[in-house]
Amino acid sequence: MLLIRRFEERSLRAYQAKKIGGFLHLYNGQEAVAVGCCSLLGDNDHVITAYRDHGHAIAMGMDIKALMAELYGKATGCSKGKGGSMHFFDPARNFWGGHGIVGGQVPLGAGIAYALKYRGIAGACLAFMGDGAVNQGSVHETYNLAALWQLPVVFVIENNGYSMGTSQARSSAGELSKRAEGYDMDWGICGGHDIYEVRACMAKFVAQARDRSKPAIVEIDTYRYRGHSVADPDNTYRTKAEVEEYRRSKDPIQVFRNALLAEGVLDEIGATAIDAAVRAEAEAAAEFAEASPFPAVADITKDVYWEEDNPSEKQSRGRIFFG
Amino acid sequence: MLLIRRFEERSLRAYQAKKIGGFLHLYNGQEAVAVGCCSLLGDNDHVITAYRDHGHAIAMGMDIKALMAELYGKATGCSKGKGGSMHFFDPARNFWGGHGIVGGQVPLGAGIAYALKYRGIAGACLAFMGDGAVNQGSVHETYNLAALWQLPVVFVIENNGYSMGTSQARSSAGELSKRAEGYDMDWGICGGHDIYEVRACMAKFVAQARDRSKPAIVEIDTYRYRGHSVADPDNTYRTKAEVEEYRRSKDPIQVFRNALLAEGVLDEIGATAIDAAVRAEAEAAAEFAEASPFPAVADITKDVYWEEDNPSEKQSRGRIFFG
Amino acid sequence: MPLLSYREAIRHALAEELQRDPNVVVMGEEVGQFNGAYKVTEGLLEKFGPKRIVDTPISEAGFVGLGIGASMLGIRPVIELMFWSFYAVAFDQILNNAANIRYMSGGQIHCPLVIRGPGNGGTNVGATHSHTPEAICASHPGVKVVCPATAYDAKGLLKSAIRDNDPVLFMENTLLYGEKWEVPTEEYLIPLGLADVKRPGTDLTIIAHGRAVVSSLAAAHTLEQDHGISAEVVDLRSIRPLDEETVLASVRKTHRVLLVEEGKPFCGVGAQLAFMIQEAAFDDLDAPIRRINSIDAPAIYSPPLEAQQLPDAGKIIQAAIELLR
Amino acid sequence: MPLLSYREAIRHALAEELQRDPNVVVMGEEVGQFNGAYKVTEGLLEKFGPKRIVDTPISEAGFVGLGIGASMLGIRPVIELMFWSFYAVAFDQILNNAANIRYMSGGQIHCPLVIRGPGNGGTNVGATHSHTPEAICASHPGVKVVCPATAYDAKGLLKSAIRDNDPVLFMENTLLYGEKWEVPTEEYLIPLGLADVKRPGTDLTIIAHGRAVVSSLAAAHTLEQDHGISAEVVDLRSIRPLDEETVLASVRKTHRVLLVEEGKPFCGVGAQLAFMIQEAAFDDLDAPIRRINSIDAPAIYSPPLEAQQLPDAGKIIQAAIELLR
Ligand SMILES: Cc1ncc(C[n+]2csc(CCOP(=O)(O)OP(=O)(O)O)c2C)c(N)n1
Ligand SMILES: Cc1ncc(C[n+]2csc(CCOP(=O)(O)OP(=O)(O)O)c2C)c(N)n1
Ligand SMILES: [Mg+2]
Ligand SMILES: [Mg+2]
Repeated sequence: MLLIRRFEERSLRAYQAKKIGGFLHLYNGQEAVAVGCCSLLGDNDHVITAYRDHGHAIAMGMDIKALMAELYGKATGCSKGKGGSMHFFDPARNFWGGHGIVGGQVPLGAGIAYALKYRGIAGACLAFMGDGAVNQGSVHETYNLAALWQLPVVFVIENNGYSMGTSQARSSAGELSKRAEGYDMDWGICGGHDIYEVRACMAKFVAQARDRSKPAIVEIDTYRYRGHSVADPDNTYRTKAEVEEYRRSKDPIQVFRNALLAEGVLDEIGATAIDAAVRAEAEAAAEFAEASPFPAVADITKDVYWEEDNPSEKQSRGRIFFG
Repeated sequence: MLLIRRFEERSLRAYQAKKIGGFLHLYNGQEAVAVGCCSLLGDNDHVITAYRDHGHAIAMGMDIKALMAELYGKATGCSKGKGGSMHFFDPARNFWGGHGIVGGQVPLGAGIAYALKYRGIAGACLAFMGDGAVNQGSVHETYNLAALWQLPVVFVIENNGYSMGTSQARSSAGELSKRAEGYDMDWGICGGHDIYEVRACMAKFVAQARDRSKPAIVEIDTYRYRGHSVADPDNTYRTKAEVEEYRRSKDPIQVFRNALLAEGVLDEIGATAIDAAVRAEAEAAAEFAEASPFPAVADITKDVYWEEDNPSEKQSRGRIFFG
Repeated sequence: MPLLSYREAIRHALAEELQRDPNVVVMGEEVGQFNGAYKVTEGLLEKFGPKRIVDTPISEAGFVGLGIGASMLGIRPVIELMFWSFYAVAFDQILNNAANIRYMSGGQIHCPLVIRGPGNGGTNVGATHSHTPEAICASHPGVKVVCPATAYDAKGLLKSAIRDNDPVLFMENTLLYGEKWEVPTEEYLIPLGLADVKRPGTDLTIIAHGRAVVSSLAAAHTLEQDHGISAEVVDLRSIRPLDEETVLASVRKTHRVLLVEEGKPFCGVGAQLAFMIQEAAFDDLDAPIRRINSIDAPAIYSPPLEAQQLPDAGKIIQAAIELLR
Repeated sequence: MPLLSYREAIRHALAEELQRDPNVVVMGEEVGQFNGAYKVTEGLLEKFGPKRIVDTPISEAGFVGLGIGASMLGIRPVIELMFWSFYAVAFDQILNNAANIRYMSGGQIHCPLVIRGPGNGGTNVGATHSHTPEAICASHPGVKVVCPATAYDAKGLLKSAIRDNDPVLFMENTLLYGEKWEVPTEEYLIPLGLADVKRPGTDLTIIAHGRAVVSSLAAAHTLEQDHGISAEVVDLRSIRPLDEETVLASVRKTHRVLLVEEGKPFCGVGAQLAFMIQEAAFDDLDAPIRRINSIDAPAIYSPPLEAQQLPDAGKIIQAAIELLR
């Protein structure tokens, strides 16, 4: 969680210094959701999420050097500078992105689960989405498919209360996770600021998916500290006091830190040392990104077609890029 | 109901005689649904439906001459031969089609309701769809919009048990109308073979929509006698016995006829006379269609743009059709 | 060689690839128990069982997206759209996800996926069911687009498409399903992106794809017989990749070009070809390039009128004669 | 004349039409309380209230379809897509329903609807967010497609679009929102389908739309200053209807054509123009028509690379010089 936080703080500075283009959607405040969920996963479990993907990528073990370089648009980035903040990918670590179209990743998550079931692999796929995404048609079509075919997928709604500037009440009728009942699916709901609570709630659904190929919808209540993206001035739809109150009483990192201190697993000195190490790691990532080269113009037309990237196995003929 | 039945029987013969092209989706067996629902509507109420639209069109008072001519692809057809069986329209009678893309008409239905509410008109819109349509994303998006904005729309699911060759159990998880709960919407369910039952069930929801702008989902169980379309050999997904059993015990026209006879409102002689009149009307429609001219080639590019059809009010310049 | 219908040829391609590779899965609306809306998949459920032949609900965005996700893990879905027109509700999944994921992931992912079904007008089913989306789809880098005109081509191209590691959009034609052509019994593949000179000629080049090839061949025959005009008919077979070489070789031979296409004219395949030809062979052209498309309006229902809305041999003959004037 | 940004010009057009016609409703994601993702609609909620300025859930197919339905009853929705790229999830509603209902109903219905928002690349938001759908949309008869290049044009064209009784797809550009142009305070309308010669010239014709006009004008300036080349810049402004007359008049004057377009090349607007020009003005062309498009790959994220993926003044200058060789 701390690594996510520090990574993002560093990336924010880079954005402000105009080292990063496009959008930067920070995950600040939501860290316990990704870390809690992903900490439950084994080698055969998979994750897919939306554009607010830094937390999930790091929780799945991606190297923050490659992530920072991606933000900088460098050739050393995890997506070779082609994806940017919204499109982190690391299939080798079972992390399938990072998707920009709201709801668009959800059918893909069911497809990953479909592949696992087809292959007879005891694994599950977590398909994350925001509270605003639940009103996309593709999400509902996927709910039905997952329930009908009993796919090993857990739909995780990270309910941070807002889709951009729209509160849940202004975008959605009814309760989000309860929509599961319309498809005869299991559902759950829990707080997202306490990683223990996230793990306790999710463990059952992940196990059900993995072991009995039972899909579910889980809503995890959370909060983001920053605006929708760094470009959002965040002054039209919620009060500063609301943000401060969450940060004060429910910050997932503070809550976890305090728990570990109380448990005696961690002491102040240890905590400070971890923080320093993590900050240094984030700084090193920025240095790595800074020092890395941009892609070449010729790279623009690479990674489009598998076949063009594997010329020795190319079967097709004719012209595939046009001018 | 009888007019619908005889109209369709006549159109089937015309189809078999190759007078009609494309698809012909018959409504045989479902007549009490359209007639029951539409009989509740007043001047400010509106209807939109899918491609199985003959019943709704006739229930809304459309002239079957224009309908038959439409099937024949004649210029005198209700859509000037441009729409065909799936695309009957008569906005003057508050009938907004006749739509071929499964689920595609449902947002339009909410839009009609939106317009009524915007204008302060005390009316409702009935948006009909099949049991297979409920799994289209657009339908769910519309459920949420209708509930969120409390639009005066009643979504009517005509559940005839099958979407083409797929039984409800093979296409949908959960109960269809109960999905309303996920959006905090009212819902109802009733049998569709008895027009009294349809009216009794729908009356409340139509009134709620019209008077209090409250949306609802109503599932009406019904059955179609013919294959999905006339082209469907209907031999893979249900038994002949199943069809015959419905026809024998639940035929909506027989049920209504028997009720009227029992009530003494109708006697055998009257019933026979009505049937003869209706058959003659269907036959006259076919003759009208037969005698009508086809559109001209020049008509192909008419009715595309309002502006091209109203040259005296044309504001734009340049070329709008290409070759 | 035995005669096989276009429908059977596609079915054989599916069956052979299902047999060859356990990762191949056929899915779509009514492909299994119902035997396919156009009976292309008839008998496959019986032969391969419900794990390999999967009936879906009416949720094109959902099951296309699901197929994309599964393909990322090595499943090779062959998804039937009952009509290509229904791509409209799955547009985002096809042209954002399938087309872009390889790119956005920096080449880490690929989607070995085929989406197939009929993509044509001419069957009197109205505007919403008669789209011809090859130009639109092919305008997106990341996908391949194939439009076979014969049973022979359909089989060989579909087998290549299924073995291809990129998303291939395979557009068939309901009006051809029942037509028969010679198809060898031995296995064969046709590479994507290889055009086929279906009839050699010297006076003009007719370029077409899909059913327009059939009309063009009929026209070429009459042109020869009745007018002494020798038309070369080039069948593109694949829109992306596009065999520009074969096209240009023909243009350099005949110096006159007629483009025939059942799709709408604005920004159609013919527009792209016209740009390419005039750019690459400006001095070889003895006359402006002409083209025939579907008349530029939504597809009309009325059967005799829809026949007139589409290109046919008569229009092609007339245009060819004018072009040679 | 006062200077107004492209964003403000659009906002003024919306405000004036909201004021003029009580049936005009602005709807879309974040258009109200949030003041618009790109602040185009800033202040409109405060001024016109929530009945006229409507925030929607993230359900593009749903609210576009709803807008179409409402338009059939005379409401005049002006729907914002936060990005035109999101048309992909509403494709069926826009290009099947809005485009076809008039036709399928035999002219009984019309849809006085505007869908607007930014439809451009160049902002480093990746492949899924950088679509330029003008060619694709304009290939569908039944809709009109407009792409303004300046604040002046944006205002005049949007007002016409809102008063138009056909569905108008209005494509703006985020990179222009902050740019300023002279805009009169008095009301004015610009008819759809009227191209604008933004700079007269004699040596070649550059045809462009949207932001490519701005790059073309910059290039034309340098061409004149540094190379003594006089380039005429024709701004199409509207893709459908298309002002072929103005284009052809320019071609007949200069005899050389360079097409510049930020969209992808395959079946792009330039392809259509090339076909049309060679057909109508074959003998007027002294050289092949050339074009510059975005490099044919999904939009890359990396900021310096995306800048190179798109056409810019440098590429235009180079192509113009080559064209005159
Ligand atoms: C189909 C589509 N519509 C709109 C957008 C623009 N958009 C990006 S994020 C967002 C809000 C999503 O909110 P939510 O799902 O709650 O996720 P959060 O940002 O809170 O993590 C919107 C409207 C988009 N990317 N895709
Ligand atoms: C988006 C879309 N997908 C598929 C089809 C093909 N199709 C037409 S009707 C139909 C079955 C619909 O079943 P249901 O909604 O139950 O209506 P019913 O035919 O029973 O009246 C299908 C699959 C279509 N028209 N549109
Ligand atoms: Mg949210
Ligand atoms: Mg049904």
